[in-house]
Amino acid sequence: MKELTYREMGLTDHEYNQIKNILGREPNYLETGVFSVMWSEHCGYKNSRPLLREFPTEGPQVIQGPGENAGVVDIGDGQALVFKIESHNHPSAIEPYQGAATGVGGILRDIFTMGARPIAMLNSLRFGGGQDARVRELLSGVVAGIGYYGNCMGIPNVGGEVYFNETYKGNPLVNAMCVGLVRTDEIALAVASEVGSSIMIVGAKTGRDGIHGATFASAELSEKSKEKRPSVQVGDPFMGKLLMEACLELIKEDLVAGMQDLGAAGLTSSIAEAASKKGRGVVVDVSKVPRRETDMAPYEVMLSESQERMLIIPRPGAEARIEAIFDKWGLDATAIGQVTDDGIFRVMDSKSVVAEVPVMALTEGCPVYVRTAEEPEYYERCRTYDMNLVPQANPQAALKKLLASPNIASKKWIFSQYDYQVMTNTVIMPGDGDAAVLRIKGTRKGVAFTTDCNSRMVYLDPYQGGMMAVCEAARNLACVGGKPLALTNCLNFGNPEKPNVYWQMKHAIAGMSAAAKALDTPVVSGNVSLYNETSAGAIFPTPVVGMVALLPDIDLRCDMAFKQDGDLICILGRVRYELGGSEYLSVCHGLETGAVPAVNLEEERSLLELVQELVKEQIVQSCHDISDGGAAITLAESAIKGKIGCHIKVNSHGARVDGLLFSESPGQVVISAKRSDMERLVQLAVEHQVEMRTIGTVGGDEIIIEDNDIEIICLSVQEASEIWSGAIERFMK
Amino acid sequence: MKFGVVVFPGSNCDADCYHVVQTVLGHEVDYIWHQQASLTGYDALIIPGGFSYGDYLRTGAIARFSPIMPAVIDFANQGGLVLGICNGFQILLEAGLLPGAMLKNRSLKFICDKVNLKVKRNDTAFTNQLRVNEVITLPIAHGEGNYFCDEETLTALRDENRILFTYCNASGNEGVEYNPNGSVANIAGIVNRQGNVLGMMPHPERCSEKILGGMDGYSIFASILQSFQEAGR
Amino acid sequence: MYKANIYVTLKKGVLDPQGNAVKNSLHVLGYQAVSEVRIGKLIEVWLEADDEQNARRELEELIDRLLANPVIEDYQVEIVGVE
Amino acid sequence: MYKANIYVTLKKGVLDPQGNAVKNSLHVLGYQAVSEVRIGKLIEVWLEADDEQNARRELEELIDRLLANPVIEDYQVEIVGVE
Ligand SMILES: Nc1ncnc2c1ncn2[C@@H]1O[C@H](COP(=O)(O)OP(=O)(O)O)[C@@H](O)[C@H]1O
Ligand SMILES: [Mg+2]
Repeated sequence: MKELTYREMGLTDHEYNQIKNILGREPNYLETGVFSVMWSEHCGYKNSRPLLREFPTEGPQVIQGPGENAGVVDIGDGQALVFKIESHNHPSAIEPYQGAATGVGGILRDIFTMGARPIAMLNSLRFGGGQDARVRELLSGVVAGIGYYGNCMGIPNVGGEVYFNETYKGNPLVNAMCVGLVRTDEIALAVASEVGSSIMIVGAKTGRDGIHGATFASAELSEKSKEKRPSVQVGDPFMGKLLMEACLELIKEDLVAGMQDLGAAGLTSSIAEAASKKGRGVVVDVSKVPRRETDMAPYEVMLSESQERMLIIPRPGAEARIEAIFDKWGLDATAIGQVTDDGIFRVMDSKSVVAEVPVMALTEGCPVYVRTAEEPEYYERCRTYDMNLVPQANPQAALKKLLASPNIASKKWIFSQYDYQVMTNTVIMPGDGDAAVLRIKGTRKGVAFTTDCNSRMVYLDPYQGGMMAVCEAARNLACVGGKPLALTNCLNFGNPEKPNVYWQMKHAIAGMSAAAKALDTPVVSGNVSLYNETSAGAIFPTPVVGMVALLPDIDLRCDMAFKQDGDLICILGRVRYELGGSEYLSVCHGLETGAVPAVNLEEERSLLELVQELVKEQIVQSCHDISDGGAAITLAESAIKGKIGCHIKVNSHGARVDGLLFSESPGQVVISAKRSDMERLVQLAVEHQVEMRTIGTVGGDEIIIEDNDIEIICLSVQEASEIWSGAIERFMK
Repeated sequence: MKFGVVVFPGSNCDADCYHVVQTVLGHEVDYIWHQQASLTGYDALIIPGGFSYGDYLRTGAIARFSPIMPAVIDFANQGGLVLGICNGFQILLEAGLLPGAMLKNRSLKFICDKVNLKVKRNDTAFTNQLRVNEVITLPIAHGEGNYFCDEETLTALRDENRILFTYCNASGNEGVEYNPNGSVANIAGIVNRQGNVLGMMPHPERCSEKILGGMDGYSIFASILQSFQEAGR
Repeated sequence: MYKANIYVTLKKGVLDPQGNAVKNSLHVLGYQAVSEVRIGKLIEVWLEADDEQNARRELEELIDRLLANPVIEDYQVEIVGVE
Repeated sequence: MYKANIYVTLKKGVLDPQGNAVKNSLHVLGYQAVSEVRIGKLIEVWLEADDEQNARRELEELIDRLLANPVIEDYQVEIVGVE
């Protein structure tokens, strides 16, 4: 293997000098490699750490905030949810199928490392907007890869989102979220505390896969990336499944003191992280690591990102039992080292010491950069864009166009490739509600999950867009009857060394933080993926929010389908006619501009409380929030899902009708309810101080919208359904 | 009645089947680890869905050699009820308990959806709670459910009335357009000659409770209980 | 140590969904000259044996028992090297 | 009409989960003599071409575009017949 210079490993001259100062000598090749991966953005968060401090991370529901493999929230009865979202963007750009598959494998390991049994997966995807062969190839590869891994593991994939936009051309985003269920007294942490404890590596053998993957993930994609790319990691979900079952068995028998998966930067990072939590040291002998290939140098063993491996710190004396359990599952479990008290990360190759550096220098010692933020030129221009310049499109034609937009159309082509029912807990399936709902067997409880981010809004106004992502997630959860508990996030941005990108990050995080505080949904875990750029520029800033909620009674839930002829349809929340950043502007006018509709956190909070109350009292028959495509799309989707039409009568009072139909202003939900429940509905809306207006009735075979008694839309549910259902399928054929 | 759910490395619907028997049917059930070599005291076996051995090489091909399989084959040969669901069906094919083989879905994609099935017979241990020609709706989730057998075998399956379920539309019409995977003669499930071994691609355990959106799967399990009672055991 | 290549192909008459799909997409891409595609497996096996005859006998047993399914597949074995 | 066999194998060093699982189960079945198994594809293609050189050129294009994944796979083409 050709030796890399420290620069090729991604270290700057300044950083290299720092390392020399720490060691008081030149680092050897292995040590340089170890520092370079630990000090990469992916492992060290060196560009994002100061910004992340702004997130609220506490609350009575939080059992474990950021800092562990995943966050943990309490759901009562001695149970907790463990969850996290993670990116696998760059590997997926190079090899979509394996890149996505190994991304899923990685996030699954993060969850069962905590002792939790994974119960659901979600995924948030972004691809280029030109509907071309490359997008098709990426989408089908990524979806098949996600399905392959998750289906084989038997974890239902119950939700997610997918968007298409030109900025992701060449740099698609693949973010996977996993949620696990754990008993609060069985939570496992990644700590090496007892001096003298042995350190075991378990699972797959080590090969030369993905060496310097973490560094690769922390650089821009260029034509050269193909040459630079580490040898691609191939996922082995069968091995993943065995590893999961074996690890969960160890937890049940209380055999582990600490457990840590091997992800980015492999052994190096998992050992350093486990040791640094309690200020311990470690000594490992690379010659003991089971290998798949011959003649591997210590450097390769320490930096390999071979999948399906874990690190285990056994409870004293538990080694033999651990080996027996792994043997039952046909897996290797090998002691490779020990926890020491000297704070040194020491690597041996049999008898000789091949690396020796202070643990803390690798973790806490990672340099931190506060970059320059600079407002980009586009911001003011877009914010003050004069909407009067935009002509009004024909409402009926616009609705049809929007229904066919892949950003809005049915995602069935995607989720039908995922097993979303295995484990027999999925009660609101993908596409049927604003969030997925799962029961928890043996209790009356339910849980709900969603991921959200409208990155166009974040681009146009990072602060508002950041708030919006959090609010939309919470709103989606409330619509199915859940009380939002906490969130995880994946911050996908461009190159932070560019002041405009750093500005986007800073403001998006500020917006997310403000909303998370106001809605009492602290951040318990997350992931940062920077340098999402190609020569064409940075992606839209895409801070994806994954959120979880609790339903105290699984029977008190709601989906989005209109149910019954004669039910009344209402909009809850303040109706506004704002078109900035809308899908309508993009699809019908080719514009991605305008002032982003402002979020009002107080109103949002009241709305969420009202909606939860309505579902709890079973006053609403259907519930669907207004987001991409605006009210017209929300109505059409509820009609399509319910296979029944609606008759809407509104009055734009001379304002823009397209604003009324297609505005994506946050804080609004469309519900349907029986006439006999209206009185109570009004009463509750008043109590929660939420604006409410009745806009029509459910019934018939058509979606009819009248403005001021003039029919502006009349589309059969059948036709709407065909356009909406077939759009992605037609594109993928 | 006592059920056994056979667990191979990579099985992933084992817990779902266990749950249905224990919680929904209220009967006794054990997991049977694939390395066990004998089986005693069971009235019915379920070979659950999943990806035994990763479904590497061919679905079901490696599982078929698990130590438990000779005992499963004995059990079946002695008339014990065996229900193979999805990967379980694939394993039964590889083990030769049912004829034919499985190919990749026509679309080459994994498909998770609901399908309509036509019940072809109700005089079996698995369908006595259903009506002949009744259309039931069950979930499917598989990448290789494209059942194949040669002409001769197909003729035999037909002559011996061994096709239990076929894919159809809501009104019971069979046709390739309602067949999700391209299987021969729209086959979704077949039994052996004695009628005590059923292999089916759809998942009855996923719709045996109201909360999961359907009860049609329950009828299949209820049929098993009924036949057991009738046999007076 | 012998190295063998085992070619497992779908029997004539067994529909090949994968081959079909590939053929169709080749047609869509403009490769009309392709009239048929069939996709099988190439299984490479390295094994110890006393001589080639034993190696072949052993391989055929493996194939019959596990590597190919006679209901749908045919196979050919080729011993390609000795180390 | 040319018939070609395309052999697609995983690049050296790339993990082969399938081959591994097969090897392990062969060991369990008692075939300890097998030290390694790798599973690749055999793609049979029938196509019209003016001559063998053209056939080969066309095939290599097909392979690059659709039949093999250069990130993890190697391939070899063999023209095995003319009809
Ligand atoms: N990549 C994906 N994976 C799985 N499910 C998805 C994916 N994209 C969308 N879905 C599902 O499709 C449905 C519609 O998605 P979306 O348009 O984002 O809805 P919403 O705006 O209400 O969140 C949701 O149930 C969502 O979970
Ligand atoms: Mg959404």
